[in-house]
Amino acid sequence: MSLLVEMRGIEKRFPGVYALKGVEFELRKGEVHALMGENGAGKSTLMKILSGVYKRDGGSVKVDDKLALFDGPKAAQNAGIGIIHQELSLMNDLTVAQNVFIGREPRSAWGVIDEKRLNEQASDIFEKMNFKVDPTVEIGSLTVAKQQMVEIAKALSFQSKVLIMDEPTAALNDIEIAELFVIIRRLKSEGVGIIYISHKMDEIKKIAERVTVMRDGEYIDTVEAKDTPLSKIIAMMVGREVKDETIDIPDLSNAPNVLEVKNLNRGKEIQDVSFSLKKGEILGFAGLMGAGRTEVARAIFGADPIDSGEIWVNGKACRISSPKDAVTAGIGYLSEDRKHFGLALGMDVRENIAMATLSKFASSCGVLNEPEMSNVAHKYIEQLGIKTPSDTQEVGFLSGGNQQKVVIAKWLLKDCDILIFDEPTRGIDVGAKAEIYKLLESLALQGKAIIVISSELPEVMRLSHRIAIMCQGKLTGILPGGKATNQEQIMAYAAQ
Amino acid sequence: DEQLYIPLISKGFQHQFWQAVKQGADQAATEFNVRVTFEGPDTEAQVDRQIDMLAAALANKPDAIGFAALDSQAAIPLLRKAEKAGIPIIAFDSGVKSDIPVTTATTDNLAASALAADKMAELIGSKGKVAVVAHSQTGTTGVDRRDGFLNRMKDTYPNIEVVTVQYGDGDQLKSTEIARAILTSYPDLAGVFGTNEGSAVGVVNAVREAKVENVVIIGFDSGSAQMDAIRNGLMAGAITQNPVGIGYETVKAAVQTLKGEAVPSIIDTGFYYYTSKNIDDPKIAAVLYK
Amino acid sequence: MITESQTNAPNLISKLIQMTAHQRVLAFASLVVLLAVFSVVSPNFMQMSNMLAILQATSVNGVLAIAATLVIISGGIDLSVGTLMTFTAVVSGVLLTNMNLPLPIGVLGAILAGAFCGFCSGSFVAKMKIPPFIATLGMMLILKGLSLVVSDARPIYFNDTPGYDEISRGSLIGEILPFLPIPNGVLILFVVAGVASYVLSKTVLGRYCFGIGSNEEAVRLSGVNTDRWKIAIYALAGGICGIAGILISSRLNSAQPALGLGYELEAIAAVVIGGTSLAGGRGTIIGTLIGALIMAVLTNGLRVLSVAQEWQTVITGVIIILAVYADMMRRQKSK
Amino acid sequence: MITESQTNAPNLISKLIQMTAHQRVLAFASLVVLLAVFSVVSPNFMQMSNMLAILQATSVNGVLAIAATLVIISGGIDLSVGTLMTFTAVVSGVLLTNMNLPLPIGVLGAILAGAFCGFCSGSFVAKMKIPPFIATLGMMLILKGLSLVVSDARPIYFNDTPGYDEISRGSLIGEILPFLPIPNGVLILFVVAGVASYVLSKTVLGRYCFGIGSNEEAVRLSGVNTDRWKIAIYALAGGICGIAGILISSRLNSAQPALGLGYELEAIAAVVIGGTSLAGGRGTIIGTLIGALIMAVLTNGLRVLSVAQEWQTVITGVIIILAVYADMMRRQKSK
Ligand SMILES: Nc1ncnc2c1ncn2[C@@H]1O[C@H](COP(=O)(O)OP(=O)(O)OP(=O)(O)O)[C@@H](O)[C@H]1O
Ligand SMILES: Nc1ncnc2c1ncn2[C@@H]1O[C@H](COP(=O)(O)OP(=O)(O)OP(=O)(O)O)[C@@H](O)[C@H]1O
Ligand SMILES: [Mg+2]
Ligand SMILES: [Mg+2]
Repeated sequence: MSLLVEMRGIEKRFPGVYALKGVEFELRKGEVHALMGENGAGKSTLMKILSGVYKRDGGSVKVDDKLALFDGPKAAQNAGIGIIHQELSLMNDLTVAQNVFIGREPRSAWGVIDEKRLNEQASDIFEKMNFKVDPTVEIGSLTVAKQQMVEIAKALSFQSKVLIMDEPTAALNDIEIAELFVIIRRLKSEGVGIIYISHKMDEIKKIAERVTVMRDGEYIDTVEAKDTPLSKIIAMMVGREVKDETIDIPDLSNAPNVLEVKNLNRGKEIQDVSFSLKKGEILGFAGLMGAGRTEVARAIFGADPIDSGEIWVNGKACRISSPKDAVTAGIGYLSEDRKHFGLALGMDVRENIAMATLSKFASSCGVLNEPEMSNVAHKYIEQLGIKTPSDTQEVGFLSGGNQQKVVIAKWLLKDCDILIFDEPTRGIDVGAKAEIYKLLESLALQGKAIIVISSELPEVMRLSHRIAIMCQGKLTGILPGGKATNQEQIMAYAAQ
Repeated sequence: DEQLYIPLISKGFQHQFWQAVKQGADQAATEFNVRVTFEGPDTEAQVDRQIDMLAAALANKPDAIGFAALDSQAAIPLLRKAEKAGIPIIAFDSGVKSDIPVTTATTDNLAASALAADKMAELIGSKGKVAVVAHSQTGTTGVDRRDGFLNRMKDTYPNIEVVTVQYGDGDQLKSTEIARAILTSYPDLAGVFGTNEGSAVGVVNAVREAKVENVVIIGFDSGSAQMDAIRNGLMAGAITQNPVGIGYETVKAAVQTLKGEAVPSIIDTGFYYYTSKNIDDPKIAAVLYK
Repeated sequence: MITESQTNAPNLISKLIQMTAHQRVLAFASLVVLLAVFSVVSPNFMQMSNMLAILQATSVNGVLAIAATLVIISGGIDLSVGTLMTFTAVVSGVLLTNMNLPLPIGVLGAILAGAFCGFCSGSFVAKMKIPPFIATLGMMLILKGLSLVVSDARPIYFNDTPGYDEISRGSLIGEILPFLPIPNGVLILFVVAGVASYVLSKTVLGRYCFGIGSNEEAVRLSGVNTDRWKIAIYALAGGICGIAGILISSRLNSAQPALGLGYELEAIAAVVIGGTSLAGGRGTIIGTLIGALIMAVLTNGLRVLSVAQEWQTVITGVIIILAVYADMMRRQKSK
Repeated sequence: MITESQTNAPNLISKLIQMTAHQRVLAFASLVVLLAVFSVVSPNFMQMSNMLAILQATSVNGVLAIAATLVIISGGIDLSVGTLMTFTAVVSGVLLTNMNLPLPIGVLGAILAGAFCGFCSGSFVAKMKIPPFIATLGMMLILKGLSLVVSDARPIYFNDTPGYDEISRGSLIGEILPFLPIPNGVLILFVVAGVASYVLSKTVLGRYCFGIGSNEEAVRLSGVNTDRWKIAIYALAGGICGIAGILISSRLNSAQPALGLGYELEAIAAVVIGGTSLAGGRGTIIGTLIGALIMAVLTNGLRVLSVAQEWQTVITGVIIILAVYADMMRRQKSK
């Protein structure tokens, strides 16, 4: 059986980081090969080397048994390697279709672009994926989820024989994931080799033939997916057993309401949403993409202006017209889009963790106590297992999951009474997920009130004391959490 | 060879007037076999840049310095320093409020533009509206030429109204636009005075573009565009100083001072009014630059 | 003005106007307001001759601004437009007057010289990875000096090149429609604008210009040789500056080696007033055109009112801020 | 120069130097090279008196560049630094000469005036959401005009304010160490630099400055009132321009109302040469200081070599590009 890709003894160093230590990887024709590992294990780096983004420091790459020395993305493309990068890389000012075909526009001799054909070709691809989006809208105006789907469409349009998918489903929910798997299976049948990276363990069993596991930049092993239990794969990733035991829901019947949202309205995206949140409660928000959960969160947090509605905190109505007001009222919001709304990528880990609490570290005349900042930063680097050479490493150089952990640290440090987490575990590995679940639960026990927005139903059900479901901007129902509710019931409300 | 080194710090560099001064200085340099350098800031506003130039010049331990002060006081500390070091200063174009300069090679801008006013009055029959396109609102030459003209009009020609003074930085294009705007707002304008080459040529361009007749234009300085305009009658006439002479006299005075010869405390290089009639007189032609 | 020029290039202008609407370049409104106010305040303002004066005043800065727009949309900045214009003017002077070559060669030479200098700036930026600000600042100084060197610090006159001044002063339209003596300089401005906005909106170059300005890395990762395209953009801009060089030298019937400093700011101002973002990725030529017109109308209007010059500057500053503010407000609303 | 000033503020400078190393502002190397070359080529270059002249020449542009650095790091740009300097100079002239108030009031007045203008620009940017380029361009024009209005377009002399010129020309250090007559202007430059880099690296304001420049929305969503901080940054920068105004007017012993146009470009150039990114989010004061010194050394050196002025400009352009290129190369390597 011929190998599409063969990577041997791959080495990669970054300043202060030994990212890849002799990694092995191979890919067969028509196979889906999962690449697993904790945050910072080196998965994306390995794939960036295969796709010509990074130059390797050592080792060999063969494509179709031919030695491949890619001097850039173009070379890799020509060799038939396509990639969906973990971080969205889109031109926000261009339209969807223009993004998909950048560099490959249908054009006349004089370089004049045939915009009509461009849009048609884009529509065709979206049809095939049965993903509904207008190819002529600016991509910047779409949600993360939709943007991710466009990235996938773009990668498909190359019709490459090797397709790398670096956490394609991190921003997607079950329905879109199902669509994606249909596509993947079709590609398989066409003989395309697919490298699949994800932290959603259940997906592995669904589509992967083989699994290669990395840890701390080292190659651990490659195993057959069907006859290896998940627990074993996880153990290989993390190096220890991860057990995630749930605690039973506390009785909050006579706990006070800390947050009451009354008849919130904002355009089509939020329509007459009302709910309340109790002290010590974890309220899950479920819904399909575009349901408007993020909008509700942003509205409560004062990030977007609202048309009408009231927000009561601790029984008092309060005017929240800016995030500053919200934070003063004790509300914190972790955005679903860390790159744009969560992090100052150019600044270091310490500064990002302290961003919401700087004044706490400052003397009366505004001078910062940096040692103190470092101590605190280290506390969270320990607690969340953030993989970084130091607390003064630029956040931009961290792996995706570790960046997400930094944002979480920021809000944990802020210590608000009401925390809104929008897709908190997006791109975070199993081990860390379990840690974060425990954290949220302990926070709730300490009497904090928490809202968790997640597109992963299991996560919502795992965490929530109550589950609010949204559909097209309306709050369609609130169900009890834990064992009391099953997926079908939720979906019934989500897709009304 | 111990060639004498005499740097000239001027008020400007790119403008034709200063290039003509440079030309004169270079003539003298070859004639007296001395080394001359010529520097000036981009605009007549950059007083501090001129000071830096003076400082750099002093660092080279020159034998004498020619200096056209942008500000009559700002440079005095450095000039004192030069005096202490026994470096004679020759002021040119406009003076310094101090007795340090051995002499000043200059022309009286006030008197020169007063003459322009007289000629203007003569040509428009001592009545009507006139405008001024000046090249600097703050630079000494600009201010003197403007005020010389305005004062003479005020004092001697009550029936002439100077309707507006606008400043084009001696930039031909800008001056053109300004002049066109002025022509628009004063359809009955009798004459325009341009206070340096750029301003004057700008006025000429504007009149040509707007195709207006019988507006009397009086210019300042020379340069072939202006001289053509005078020859073909678009411009009635212009005042010319003797920039080449200024440059020449400055260097000459420096050399004489270094030789220990006496020099007059003021070297007036004079100014002339020229028209299509006398433009080719040797006396005039000698002081005009192309 | 738009209405006037409609007569000569109706479809072009109507296209431009559509684009305006499309791109919400609402600076347009401010322009109309300005025109209205001035015509009320001064009877002399709203005359054909003065409108033509304004258009002509726009022509040079407008063309420069168009060049700057291309570079700015691609996420860069070009400080050398002013001195590059001067340099190309000097080049054509040398070719035509000093070397007595035929007129077309002078024009071509100027444009090529401009394109070459743009090519250099582009290479500094793309290949040597020098920030555009520095690369073009350096180029600005180099060209400022070279103009003086090449011209021997003297203006070069085009007296022995009959018809050179016609390039900008003459009026082809005027010959056809005597009642509408729009100077060729203005005509050229609109043609350049038309071509530029066509290139931007319809060609690969334009597409990559927006793409690179929006997210260069993403474009590169899509396998586009961004360096080459960046160089192309700067070269194109340089060529356009060459055209500006022809315009100004033909209007002054001479190449003025000292001219051009400070023109870059005016050009960039026109671009930004026209709604193009200095961050790159968004912008329109029509917007720039309007920006340039706003500035020209403003300066001309205040001069026609013969406001004291120091106050002219103050008012200009205030109005530029207000114009852009109005624009911002409308964008907010329309969001 | 660094070594000279070590004598007066050793720990400050050593801190600055650490930061240099830390921030890899390798323009420093280019500076050293320049100094070396010039001293070899011209015997007159490396004299104490000339070094002092260079420092003196740096002082004003250096202080302006520091102001610009703050704004640029926060992701903005300030074109008004030059005319703001002039305006503050005029203000102190009016207070001291026209109103005969005591010297401290003049100094304070200038700085406050500067801070106020900065506050306005900041409000335009933060509250009215006007692009910094336009807001400060408008401010630049407004102040250019106002300086002429307030001063009646005449220089204001400080002859009746004894000691005013000492502010920049005198030398406190010289009185203590006669062999080292560093002018106070230079002293002030280094003090301002020290304070500014302390503020940037150690205070909340500095942190938000970088944060806003790096990702304003993320900072806002962290519950920070970014608008207020932005205004504060512009106001601080304005105040620093006020100091520059004092420096230049005391050096010229007069407030020159027409001065200052084009100085903004030089200031920004110094900032960028010093390795600060116009995109915002990264930069150092020490880098800016070095950038300003490079420019001053270059200009002075070429003059001391008495290179023809037109060639001075050309060479300056070339060397600026090369200096930044060298810097880039080293960064690449160190990556
Ligand atoms: N450009 C860079 N500069 C410095 N360090 C880097 C860079 N890119 C990655 N790293 C480091 O290399 C290691 C591997 O990063 P990588 O992104 O490959 O991890 P990953 O397996 O993709 O993690 P995740 O699951 O969170 O995406 C991490 O420690 C990261 O901090
Ligand atoms: N940045 C944006 N610009 C314009 N429209 C947006 C933006 N973000 C979201 N929307 C729109 O708001 C609606 C809800 O957004 P969003 O999809 O984030 O809700 P959600 O329930 O949080 O879904 P998810 O978080 O799973 O993506 C959708 O119609 C989406 O298109
Ligand atoms: Mg990754
Ligand atoms: Mg969401």
